[in-house]
Amino acid sequence: MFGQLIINGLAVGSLYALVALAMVIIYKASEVPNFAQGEMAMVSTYFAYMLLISNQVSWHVALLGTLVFAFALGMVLEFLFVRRAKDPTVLDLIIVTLGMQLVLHGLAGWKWGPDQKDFPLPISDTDVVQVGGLVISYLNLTTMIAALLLMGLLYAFFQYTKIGVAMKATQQNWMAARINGIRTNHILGITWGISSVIGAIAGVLFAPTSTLDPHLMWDPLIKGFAAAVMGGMNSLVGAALGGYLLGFIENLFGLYISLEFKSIVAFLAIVLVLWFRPSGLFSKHYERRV
Amino acid sequence: MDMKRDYFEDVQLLKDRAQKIWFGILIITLILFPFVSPNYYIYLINYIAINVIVTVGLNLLIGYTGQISLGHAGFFAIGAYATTLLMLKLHVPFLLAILIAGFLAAAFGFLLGLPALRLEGPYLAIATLGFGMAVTTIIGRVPLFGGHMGLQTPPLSIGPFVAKNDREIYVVIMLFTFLMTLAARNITRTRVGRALIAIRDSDIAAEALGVNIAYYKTLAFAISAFYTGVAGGLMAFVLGFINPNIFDLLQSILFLAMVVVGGAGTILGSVMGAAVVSFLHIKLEAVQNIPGVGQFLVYLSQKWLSVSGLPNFTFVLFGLILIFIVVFERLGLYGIWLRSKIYWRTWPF
Amino acid sequence: MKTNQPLLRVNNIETYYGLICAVQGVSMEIQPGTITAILGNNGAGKTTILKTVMGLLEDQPDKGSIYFKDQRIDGKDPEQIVRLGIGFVPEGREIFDELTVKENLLVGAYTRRDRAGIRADMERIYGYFPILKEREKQLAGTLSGGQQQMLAIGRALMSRPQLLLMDEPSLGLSPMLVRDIFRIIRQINEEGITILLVEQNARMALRVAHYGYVMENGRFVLAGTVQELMEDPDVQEFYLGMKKETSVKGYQRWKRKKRWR
Amino acid sequence: MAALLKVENLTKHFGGILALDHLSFEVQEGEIYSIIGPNGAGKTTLFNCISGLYRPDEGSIVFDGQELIGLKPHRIAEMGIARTFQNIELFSNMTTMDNLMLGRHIHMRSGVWHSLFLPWRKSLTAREEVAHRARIEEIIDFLELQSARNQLVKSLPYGRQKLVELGRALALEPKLLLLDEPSAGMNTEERQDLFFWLQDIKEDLGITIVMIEHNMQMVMDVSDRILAIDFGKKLAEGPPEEVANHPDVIKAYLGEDEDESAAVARQ
Repeated sequence: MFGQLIINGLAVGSLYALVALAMVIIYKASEVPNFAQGEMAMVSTYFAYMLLISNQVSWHVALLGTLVFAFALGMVLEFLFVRRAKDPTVLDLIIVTLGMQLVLHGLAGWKWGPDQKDFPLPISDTDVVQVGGLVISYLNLTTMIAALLLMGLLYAFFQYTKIGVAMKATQQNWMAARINGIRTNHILGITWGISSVIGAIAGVLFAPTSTLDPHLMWDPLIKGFAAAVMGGMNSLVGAALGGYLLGFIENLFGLYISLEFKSIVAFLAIVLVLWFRPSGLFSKHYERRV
Repeated sequence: MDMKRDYFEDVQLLKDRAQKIWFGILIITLILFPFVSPNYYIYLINYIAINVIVTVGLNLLIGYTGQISLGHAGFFAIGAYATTLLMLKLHVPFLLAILIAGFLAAAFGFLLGLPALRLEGPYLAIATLGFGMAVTTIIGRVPLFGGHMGLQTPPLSIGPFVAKNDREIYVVIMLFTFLMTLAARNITRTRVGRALIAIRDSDIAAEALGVNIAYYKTLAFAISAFYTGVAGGLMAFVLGFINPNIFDLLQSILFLAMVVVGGAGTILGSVMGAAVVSFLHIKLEAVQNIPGVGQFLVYLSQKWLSVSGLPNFTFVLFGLILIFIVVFERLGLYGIWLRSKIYWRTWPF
Repeated sequence: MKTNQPLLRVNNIETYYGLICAVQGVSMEIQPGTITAILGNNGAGKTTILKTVMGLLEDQPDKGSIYFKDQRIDGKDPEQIVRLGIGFVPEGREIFDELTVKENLLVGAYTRRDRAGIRADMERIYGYFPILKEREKQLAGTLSGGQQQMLAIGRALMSRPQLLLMDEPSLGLSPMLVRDIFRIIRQINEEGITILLVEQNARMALRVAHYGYVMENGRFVLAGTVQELMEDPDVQEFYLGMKKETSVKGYQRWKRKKRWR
Repeated sequence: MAALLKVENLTKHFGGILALDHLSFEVQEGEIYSIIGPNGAGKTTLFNCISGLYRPDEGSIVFDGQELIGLKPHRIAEMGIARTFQNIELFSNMTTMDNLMLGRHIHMRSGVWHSLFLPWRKSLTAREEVAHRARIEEIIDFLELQSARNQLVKSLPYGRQKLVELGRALALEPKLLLLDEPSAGMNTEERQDLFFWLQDIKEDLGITIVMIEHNMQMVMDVSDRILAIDFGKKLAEGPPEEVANHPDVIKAYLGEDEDESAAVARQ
C-alpha cells in the first residue's frame, strides 16, 4: 500500500515538479512570478490538440510542432508584454502576468469554445505495468521519465553550455552580466521560451487524465506554484523536490485523511512551510539592507 | 484658492465649495435614481455598488498597505454564505447577519494576515490564491453549503421593511456603499491610514517611527476582508442564489482588476475602477449586440475563432487593460482624472 | 605631457537620477597607457560617471557626449560597450556568487571566441592572483572580500579591455590587501591597459595614478597631474587628512548672515 | 551626566563576515557623539542593532536603564530613539506634512474605530489631528520647510528630503537621535545649515545625537566625542582632536603613507 502511495505520489509529483520548474526558471531570471504559466501550457496543449485532430498529423510531428510553438509563445509574450513594464514593482509584474493569463484564457475559450475535449495522446492512462505488486499506468510512467529526462537536460544545459552559464549569471546578477557583455534581454526571451516548453510538456502529459478545456491548468498551476514556493522559488532543485514532496503529501492526505479535500493540501502546505521558512525549504533568506 | 484659518480645515472631508456642490449633486442623483431609472439599470447599479465596497476594501490592502491578495473571492464567498445561512438556518435578522458575516470574514482575514506577516510579493500572492481556491473547494463539498447546487437566498428584510425587488434592495445597498466608502476615506486620512501607507512605502522607516507593522498588516487584512464579506452578503440578495462557481479565481482577478483600473491607493479611484470594470463586465456578456464592434467581433469569430466562445472576449479585453495600465498609466483612471483636472485648471476661461 | 589622441573623451555630460542631477557638466580626457583617478567624498558623483560611461544608466547621460577611440558610445548598451574594449570592475565586487571562480572568469570572456586565448588569459590572471587558482572550483560567494575583489578584477580583464574602469577597488579591504590590490593595478597598467579609477582612499589612489580629478557635488573642482594635486592645499587638507585650522570664522559669518535674513 | 546609551560587547555576524566585533561604548546625555570609519566598517549595522532591525549575536544595548535587545523596532521607537537612514527612507508618495505626521504616530491614540468619526470636530481623531498638526508646524518652522509643506517628498531635491527625514525623526520627540550620514549628498550651503541645526537640536531641544558621518570637517566641528571603528572593532574614542590624530585612525581611515611608515619602522 505504502509503496503504491509513493509511486502515485511520484507520478503526480513529476507533473507538479515540471510546472514548478517552468515557474522557477522565469522567477530566477527576472523575479517575475508567472501567473500566466498555466494558461501558456493550456494554449500549447490546445495547439497540440489542433495539430492532432484538425490537421491529422502524426503525434511525433504534433509534439515537435507544439514544442516549437510553446517556445515561440514564451518569447513573444515576454517581448510583447513583460518587457514593456518599466521599473516594475512585484505588484506590477503580478498584474502583467495575470493580464496575460486573462488574455490567453479568453483567446483559448474564444477559439476552441467552452466545451470539454478528450486529448488523444497515444499513451494509455488505463493500461498498466506491474512491478512486484505495484501498479503504474503507461502515462504515469512516461510522465515520470519525461520529468527526469527534462531535469537532466536542464542540468546539462546550465552546467555545460555557454548560454546556460550566461543564463545562470543573468539570474544571479543582472548588472554584472551586462558589464560582461551578456545580452540580458535575449537571455530573458530564451528563458521564457524554455519555461514555456517545459510547461507545454506538463500540459500535454496532464491533459489525457483530465479533460481539455480552458481551465485545464488551474489546478496544476497552483500545485506547481505551491511546489515552487515550498522549494524556495529560486532553486531548481528545490522546485523539483517541492513537486515530488507535494505529490507525495497529497496522496498521503488523500489516503489517510480525506480524499474529498485533497486539493486544499497545497494551500495548507504553502502556509505551513512558509510559516516556518518564509523563503521556502531550500532557499537562503536575505535580509534587506538599509 | 481660499485661505485656511484652522488646521481642522486640513482634515475636513470636503475642502472647498466646489467639492461641496459636487458632493450634493452626487447624493441627490443617488436618491433620485431609483425613481427615474428602468429596472435593468438598477440591477446594474446594485452590482456596481457592491463591487465598489469590495474594491475600496481591497484597495486598503493592496493600494494602501502594499500587500497583494488574489484570494478575495474567498472572503466574498464567506460573507455571502454566512449571511444566507445565518438567515436561513438560524433566522438571524438581516442587519445582524450581515454584520456577523462581515466579522467572520474579518476573522478569516486576520488568520490569513498572520502568515502574510512573514511573506511578501509573490509568496503572499500565491498563499492568498491558495486560500481563495481552498474556500471554494470546501464550500463546494460540504452539504450544509448546498454543494455545487448552491443556496437560494431568503428575502431581504429589515424589521417590517422587506425589499422585494431591485429598487428596494438598491436603498439598502446604496446606504452600505455610501457609509463604507466614507468610512474608508476617513480611515485613510488619519493615523491608521498614514501607518498603512508608511508600511507600503518603507516598512523599515515605519517600524523605526514606532508603527507596529504586525498589527497594521493584519489589521489591513481584517478590514479589507470585512468589506469584502459585507459585500458578499449583499451580493447574495442581488443574485437571489449563490453557488461556489461564482467565487472562483477569475472573480478574485476581477476584483484586483477593479483596484488596478481605478488606481491603487485612492478611494475615488476605487469607485471609478469598480464602476468601469463592473459595467464592462455586464455589458460585454452580450458583446455581439453592441453595434459596430459586436458585428466585427462576430465576423472575426466566424472567420478565425468560434462564435460559441465569443463571451470570452471579456477576458481578452480585461487582460489587455491590465497590461496597458501597468505599461502606460500606473495610477489607472484616477491618474487620467488627475491629469485632466490639471488640464482643465489651466484651460483659459 | 604627450598630446596623444585620448582613449576616452567625456564632453560636458549631465546625468540624472530621477530629478536629482548627480553629474553636472563633467568633461575629461583619458590618455592611453595612463592611470587616472577620480577623488571625492561619498555621494559626490564619482560612481555615476563610471556608470554613465559604461551605459548602465538608462537614457543617460541627459546631455553631453562620450567618445571611445573616436567612436561615440553614449546611448549604447553596456553589452555593446564591453565589446568595444571597456572593462568594468563595479563597486562592491558584484561577482556571481553561485558560480565557481572559474565560471566567473569564463563569463568574463563571454564576448570572446578564441579558446586558446581565453585559456592563456586565465593563466595570466591566475598569475596575478595565485589564490584564485587554488580556489578555482569553489563558489565565488564563499570567497573572502579581498579574494572577491581580485576575482572581479580578473573577470573584467578576461574581456581583454583597453580601458578598465574601477569603482572603489579598496572598499572594505584591510590596509594590507589594499596595498596588494594597488600593486596589481599598477602592474596591469604597466602591461598596457589604461585605467580609470574611482577612490575614496585618496592617498592610495594618488600613489599609483598619473592624473587626478577631484569631484564635489557632481562637478570637477580640480584636475591635474598627481604632482599638482598633491601640492594643492585643499587636497592636502580634505583628502590627505593633513591638519589645518578649521574655518570656524566662516561658519560664524554664515550664522550672522542667516540670522540677518 | 549619566550614560544615556550603553553598548557592551556587541557582536554581529553576516554569514562568515564579522560586522561588529565585541564593540563597547557609552553615550552621555546631551552630547553629540560621532562614529567614523571606512565604508563597510559596521557603522550602519550598529545603528540597525540599536534600532532593533537586526538582532545582534552577542552583547547588550542599554538605553535609559533598559535593555533594548529583543525588543521590536516600534517598541524601541516608543522608548524615545529616532533615526534617519543612509539612503533616505521617506514615504515618497506622501506630502512632507504627512511624513512628519507619521513622526507623531506614537504620540497619537486614535485607532480604526475613532477614525470613522473624523468629520466631527469634537471627535478624538479630529482633535488629535489638529493638535499634532500644530506641533508639526513648529518643526516645519524650525527646519524652514514651509515651502515643502504640501509637496510630495519625492518631488523635493535631495538635500530637502534629508531635512524632511530629520524633521520626521524630531517629530517623534526622541531622547536619542541616530543620524546616518546626515550631510551626505548635501552641498556646502546645506551642510552649513545642518551644522547649526544640529547644534540647536542639542542645545535648544536637549536631544542627544549619535551620528555616522563621513565629512570630517563636519565631524570635527560639531562633535563632542568621536568613536572610530574599523572591521567592527573600536580603534579610538575621545575628543575630536585626539581621535583625528590617533595613529590607527589615520592608518585605517584617513589613509596612511605606506612608505613613510615603512621608513619609520626601519629606523
